[in-house]
Amino acid sequence: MVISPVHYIAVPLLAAFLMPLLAKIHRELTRIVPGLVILYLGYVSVVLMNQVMAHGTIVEVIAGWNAPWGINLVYSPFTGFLASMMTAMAFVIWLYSYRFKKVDSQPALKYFILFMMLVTGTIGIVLTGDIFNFFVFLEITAISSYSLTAFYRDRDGAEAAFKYLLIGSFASAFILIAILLLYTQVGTLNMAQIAVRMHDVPTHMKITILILFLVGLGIEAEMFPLNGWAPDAYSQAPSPVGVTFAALVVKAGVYGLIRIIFTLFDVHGAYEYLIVMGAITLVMAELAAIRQKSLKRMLAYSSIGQMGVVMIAFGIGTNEAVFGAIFLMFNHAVIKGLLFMSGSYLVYNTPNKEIQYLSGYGMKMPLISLFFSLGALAIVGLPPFAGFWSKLYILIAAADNQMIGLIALILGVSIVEIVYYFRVVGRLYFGKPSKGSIMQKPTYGGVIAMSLLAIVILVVGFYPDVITPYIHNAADALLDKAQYIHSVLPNADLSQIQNLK
Amino acid sequence: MKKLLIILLLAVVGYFLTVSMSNIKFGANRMGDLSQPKTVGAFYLSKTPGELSVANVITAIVVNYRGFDTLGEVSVLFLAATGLGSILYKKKKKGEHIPTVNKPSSALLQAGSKLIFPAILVLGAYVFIHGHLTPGGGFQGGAIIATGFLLMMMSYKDFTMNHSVITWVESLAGITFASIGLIGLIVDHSFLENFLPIGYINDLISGGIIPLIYVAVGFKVAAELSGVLDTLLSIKEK
Amino acid sequence: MDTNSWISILGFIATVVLAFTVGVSYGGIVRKITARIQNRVGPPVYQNFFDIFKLYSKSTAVNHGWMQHLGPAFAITASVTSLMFIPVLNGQGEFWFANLNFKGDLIFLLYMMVFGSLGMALGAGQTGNPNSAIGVSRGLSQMVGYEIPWVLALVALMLQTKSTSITGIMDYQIAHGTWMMFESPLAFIAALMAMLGMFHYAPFDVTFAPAELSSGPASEFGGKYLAMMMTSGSIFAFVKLALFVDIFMGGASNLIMLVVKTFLLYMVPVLYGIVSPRYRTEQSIRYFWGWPTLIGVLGVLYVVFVR
Amino acid sequence: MNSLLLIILILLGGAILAYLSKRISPMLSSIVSFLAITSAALVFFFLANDQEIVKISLGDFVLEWGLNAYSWIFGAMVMVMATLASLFSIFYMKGKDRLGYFNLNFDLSVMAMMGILFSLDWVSFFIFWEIMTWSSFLIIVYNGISEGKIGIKYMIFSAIGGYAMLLALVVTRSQIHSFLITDLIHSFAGFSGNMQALLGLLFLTAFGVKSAVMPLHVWAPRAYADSPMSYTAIFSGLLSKMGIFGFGIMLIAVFSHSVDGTIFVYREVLAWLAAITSVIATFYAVIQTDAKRLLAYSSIAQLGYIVMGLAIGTKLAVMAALFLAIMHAIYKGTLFMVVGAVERQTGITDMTRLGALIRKMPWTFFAALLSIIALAGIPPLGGFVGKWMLYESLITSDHYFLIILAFLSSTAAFLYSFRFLFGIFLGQEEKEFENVKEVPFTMVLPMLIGSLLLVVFGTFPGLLFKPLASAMSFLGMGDVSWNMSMLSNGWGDHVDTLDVINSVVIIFVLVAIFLGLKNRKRTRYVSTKDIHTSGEIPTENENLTYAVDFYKPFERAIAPVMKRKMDFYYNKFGEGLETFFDFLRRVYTGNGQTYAFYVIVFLVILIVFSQQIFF
Amino acid sequence: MDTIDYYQIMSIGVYGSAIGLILIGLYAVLMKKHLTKIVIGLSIIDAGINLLFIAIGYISNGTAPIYSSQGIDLVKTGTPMVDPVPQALVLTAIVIGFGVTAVALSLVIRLYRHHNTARIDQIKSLKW
Repeated sequence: MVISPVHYIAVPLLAAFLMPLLAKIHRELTRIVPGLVILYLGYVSVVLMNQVMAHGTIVEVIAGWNAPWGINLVYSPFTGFLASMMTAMAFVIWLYSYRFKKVDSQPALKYFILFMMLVTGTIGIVLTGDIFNFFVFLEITAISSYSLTAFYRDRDGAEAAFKYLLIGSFASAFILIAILLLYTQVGTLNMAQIAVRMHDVPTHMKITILILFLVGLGIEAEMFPLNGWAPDAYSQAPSPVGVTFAALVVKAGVYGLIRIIFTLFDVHGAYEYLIVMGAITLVMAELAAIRQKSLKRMLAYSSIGQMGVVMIAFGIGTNEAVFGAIFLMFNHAVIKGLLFMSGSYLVYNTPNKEIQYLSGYGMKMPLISLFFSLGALAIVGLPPFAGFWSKLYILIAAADNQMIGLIALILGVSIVEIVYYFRVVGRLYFGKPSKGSIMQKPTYGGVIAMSLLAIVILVVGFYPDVITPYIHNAADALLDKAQYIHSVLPNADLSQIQNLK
Repeated sequence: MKKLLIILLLAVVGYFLTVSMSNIKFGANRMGDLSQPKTVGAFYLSKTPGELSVANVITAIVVNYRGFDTLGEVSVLFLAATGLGSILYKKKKKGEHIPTVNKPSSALLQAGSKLIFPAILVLGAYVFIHGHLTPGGGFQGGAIIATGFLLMMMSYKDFTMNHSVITWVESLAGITFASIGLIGLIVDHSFLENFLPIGYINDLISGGIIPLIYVAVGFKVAAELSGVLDTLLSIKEK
Repeated sequence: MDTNSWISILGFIATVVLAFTVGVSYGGIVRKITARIQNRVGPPVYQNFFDIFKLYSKSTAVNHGWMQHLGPAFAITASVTSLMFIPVLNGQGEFWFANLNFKGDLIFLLYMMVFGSLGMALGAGQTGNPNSAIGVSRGLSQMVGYEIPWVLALVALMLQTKSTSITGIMDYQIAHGTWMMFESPLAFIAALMAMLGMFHYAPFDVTFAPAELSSGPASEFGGKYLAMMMTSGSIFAFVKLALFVDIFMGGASNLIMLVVKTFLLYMVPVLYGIVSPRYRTEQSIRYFWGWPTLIGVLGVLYVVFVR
Repeated sequence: MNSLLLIILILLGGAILAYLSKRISPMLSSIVSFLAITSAALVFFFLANDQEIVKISLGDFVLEWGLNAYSWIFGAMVMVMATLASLFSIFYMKGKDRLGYFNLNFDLSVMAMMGILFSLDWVSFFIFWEIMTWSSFLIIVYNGISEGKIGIKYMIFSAIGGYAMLLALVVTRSQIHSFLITDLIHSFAGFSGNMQALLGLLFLTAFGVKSAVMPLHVWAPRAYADSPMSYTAIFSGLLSKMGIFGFGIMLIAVFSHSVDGTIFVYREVLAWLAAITSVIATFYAVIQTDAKRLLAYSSIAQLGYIVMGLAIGTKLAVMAALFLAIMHAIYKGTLFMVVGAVERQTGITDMTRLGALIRKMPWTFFAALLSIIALAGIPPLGGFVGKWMLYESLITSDHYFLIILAFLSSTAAFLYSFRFLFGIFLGQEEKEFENVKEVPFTMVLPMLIGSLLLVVFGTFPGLLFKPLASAMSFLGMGDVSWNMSMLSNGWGDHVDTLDVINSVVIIFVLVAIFLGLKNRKRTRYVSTKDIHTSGEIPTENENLTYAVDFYKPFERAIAPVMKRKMDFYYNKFGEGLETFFDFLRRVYTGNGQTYAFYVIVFLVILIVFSQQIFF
Repeated sequence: MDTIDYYQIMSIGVYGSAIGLILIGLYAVLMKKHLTKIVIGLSIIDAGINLLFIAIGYISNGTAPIYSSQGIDLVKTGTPMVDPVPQALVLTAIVIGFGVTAVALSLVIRLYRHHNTARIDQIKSLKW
């Protein structure tokens, strides 16, 4: 069988349908099979990334109907990079969630099905080249996220899930209306075709559709003020799911947002809109984070804030900025993953997951604390860890565009970030743990997962060149609209395509 | 006050939607010329009879042109069922049965249900088997079958769905769908691509893999909807 | 060693003897004058010499450790070293009292003088006598007070003469045929007011305050240690006076002039002290940071903008 | 192999090895750390030369490292003092928890400092700068004093500084498309006035934080005081010098190419800020009762002089500043080691409780005495040379009021200098310290070496003038004349340190001989209770210690200046901000419906303003 | 010209009711406090959107896009077929709406179990 991008979707789906039957053979299979599937996807990623780096974008046609008639998957350096990153993170999260908490086999089965589908959904969002298919994958992601958020069946989990569902439904409604209007205007659902025909759409319709997309996808990308659900969902979902949200789901949302703005539409002001909303998101999230008592909630706000930076960087829109933004997406996935993973173990047994009970955990849980500290150092962008490089690239790009005020804003907010992260780190390393605090021994899978992430942080920090070529290609691929359209529709007329940046 | 504000906001939204829709003439033909299709709609209408031999264009779209969507759609259902199960999961004691309805329904209803149940099942099966020929299809058929089960659940206090059977059905149906897609990938290098002879239009056996997939979808939808209903109905009131 | 070296060493010894003699005599004169004003007979003028020689001849029975020995030694070292760097008489030809004076730099001298106080303070500290500690605390605090107008005055001089060395300032006065106390009178007044503090006479005598602190830092010293402290005190007094004369009053061309000028100058704090009560430490600090500092600042501004 | 790379790798490897070897034995960890720093020092002194260039290509950046006359002098300082401090650390840290953690960060700090000095481009400069920041943060929280607040404060201010630098360097890059420091130096004069003003302000802020200049100093006292003393020896002595190093580059090399008005104003303002810093910090040092805090404030004050010198920027001033910087590293390092030794032996550093340790720890006292003499700037030790040059440079460059502030601060410095020696080593014996002993040899040795260096450099300042002069000409100050033991200012005035030391030593020896001759008879060595008390015999329990409120009168005199600490305003500001943040985050009401409401409101806003936003 | 008026009226009717449904749904979500009502509101929004979808695919005098006999020639018959794509999309949208509603209802049940109330303004233990 030829390795092709459709494996990302088909194989996990097949496995998901199979798993209820496998569970009847042996209970452990429900835990192992997703790992194997994701491992296989990792293999697919390696093969495909090599192909893409060598020969350029792969367009996978579904059901034999060439674009624009059928659905296609576009595996460009950009989408491929994101998909590979998500696969890798999914594997790490699988390792981490393997026997994370002792649950019955039946919920475990459901957990792993939902988790695998969540991964599939996010990868599908990234890979698909069809706007309605995009919506379908968004819903797959959304429904599995809702279910996973409430997975512990506790009070707050259900509340968080309901909020998520409420706002998420708004998002799908808006996106659906947008797709509807778009279809009436261009008569197609293929993104490349839409991009080609966008020129002929009257401006006011363009703006109307864009607004609906921006609101809908803004919800998924956790843009302020549409992100009320996010901190709740992050903090109440089971820890591995929280990691998944930070590492995969929100990335998919941001991907959607920038795909719409960069490729589909040629409306002026969208980039500036991204910058402004990114800045507002950043500020609001970080300011909310500094006063949090609960560690996971703090991490959630921090995650939102980082997405704000990503949006700003995409909004700047130059090659360096986009490079920095993609780099930051990668770093954020890895680092926030590590932070959520280690943080969850730190607050495993503390009341309300509050930070104030963490005094002295550095001695009792040295490894986990080390991981958390490493993550904290990296996420605030301190060298020589991974986060530093992306920050540097973004700032350089902003400076090249004379956006000094913006840089000052990002850095000023970074100080806030430093405050609340180092509060925790400082607390970990002094004092004595209060009596009766029970340390949770991490699972082997968890330790391996965190070690992997820590190694990535260090390696990328010390030698960013392991990852930068891929990101460079990704940035080029994202910015080159004509190339995208050409690879999907080789015969398309590219003369009317406007590249705003 | 808040009410007024919200009504005002909604008025703006409504105005916005109305203005947008006013640009889209109702009943206008936006598909263009069918012989040289520029839009997907025109393309599907013009190509379906010849290339797929499927009478129902919508079925052709749902199962073949945009079969990938449908696969996702099936997954959504599957996920909803799974998610529902995980959210409402309760460890059952062995042999415990939670009755769907507290009071037994009347004899008339019970008898009527029993009488009509097979007919509903047959109708459902008909709808999804003929999905490529007539209006309807896997989803509709599956939904019809699920209503049959709903009827039975409401009529009989101790009517139980066999969870094992549901699991098997939905899994096998899902696997069938995905496998057919993968076979297409292997045989014709394209996921979900038709690899069977397409036959003649309006024959029962025509359209290649389309009927097969729709049957699988039908089973799957039926099983999942029934499963969902069963889960929702078997919640014990506090 | 050639002849010149021997002469320098002789000159050096002569300077020390001169400074010692003048310093101690002034001490005696002050005691006499004080007594007269207070309507007492008072000790003879040479009483202080007797005291010092007597003390030198005494032996010590107890000690509190080596810092106590080093303290007075530091003090004497500092005072004699400072003396080395002061031009006692102006004009380079007078090799008897020339020593190292052409290298005498004002800032260096300021620090060298502190060295003595610090040594004494450390010596006093080791004895563990609380009175000594209190005295040192007061003395150092007060020093912070009077250094400010004093340095302001010096800065004014330095700016005017474009030199930081004493010889430089003296040369300026000789070249212009004037005294600095007339050239920049404000600086002179500030320096004079600061000098009141430097001599630790009333009203700025909280450091030693015999009735209160059993003479403060010196309370645990006896015998030769006390003698050494007195010696160094006397030499320091001479050093301060000579310095003052050098930079403000055109120096002295011969010993007589030197004695006259220094004596007149010395009378200022003495007479002021005799009629004054004692200030508390913070009062004296505030005093020095008040008018004297203001005058000093004006003096500097005068030099910068008027001259 | 390239020796610069080797030094960094040795230190990095040492850090990791020290962390790992803790599992075998905590002592071994410290020894590994010491050996790593020592071997790095050996490599530095015997292999490193300014011909070597390291180029590392990372991402799209090329990191360039090299050594020059200016960085060599700082590097030598870092290596020597770090070696001494790590030697001291072996026994000082013996028996403490988490030595691996401590030594890891210790070595990382040293590595970061060397990295900063080697950096030829701003990216590596910034990388090492931040490594230095967080490794020192991790050590500040190591002792766990005061609930981490001080760590946070340190981190906030470091972040302000670090990010100011980051902002400055990306702006620089956008102007000249290069990260090389030399490129900035050459093109700075060509920038527009606003750009010069912006960059100048940012860079000065960045370095001002580390060198604790006035409004940015509040982190320093507690951070210095709360770290383990063996680390504070390099924290206060060396880490702060990295700020000075940066100031040197900025004020001397970069700004000298610009004669713009703003830059001149910056220089003057900085000089004044530094002067005020040194005065206020000295006052605070005077009223401290804890020896560590006293030294911490004193460090801030001393850094004030150094920054002042650099800001004045004449040849003499720069020479003075750099000389003082080196001296400060040595004597403050030694003094912190002294406090560490005292802390290790007695467990406390409170000067109101300690006393008379001269009787138990004479060598420590000796080191402390020499360092204090140098600190106070009293001739003939090294501190005097620096101070003299500083004052001369101030007066010859017409900064006549700055000199007053400098004098005030250095006169007041005598107060705390005495207090330090008196409070710990002199005064009344305390019962609880009866059994205190001198520290082990490996702790005495570094302190003695430090004090020895002070004597040497006080006598032959030319030993330092030579490399300093070449460093200054490297920075573009042209030829700087120097003499082995002759200090001179622009007006032609001299001080011959050799003369000074000769006369002091000769006179001192004469006096000592006289004392010895006079003192042939053995005197009785008595306790500190055996004193003159006007005839009354003090009982065992009678308190003869004068230690509490030692400088109360002085405190009363300076009370108006000390009314509010800078801290107070920062805390108020911080509280205000947090309240504001608290208010802001109430938009997250917790009600799902409200969130839905926000979505609709946002949609409506976009609709209403759609024509303005998009086109 | 009669036909045109007919379609205009139809357009007002169909579009208007679809938009009306969306607005009613939004109103329910924003104003109603009961969780179930909010879920119903979401369903109504979905219904409105689905209706809108069907409406845009309609072509005047169009028939269902199902070929009744073999080999039909589209051009010859003259009766256009309506656009099949929106109908296919609606099918998907309905199913997705069903899935969301099912999960939402299960969450409502959970919330009611835990909080003993189904009023949304009383369920806010997670905030700020």
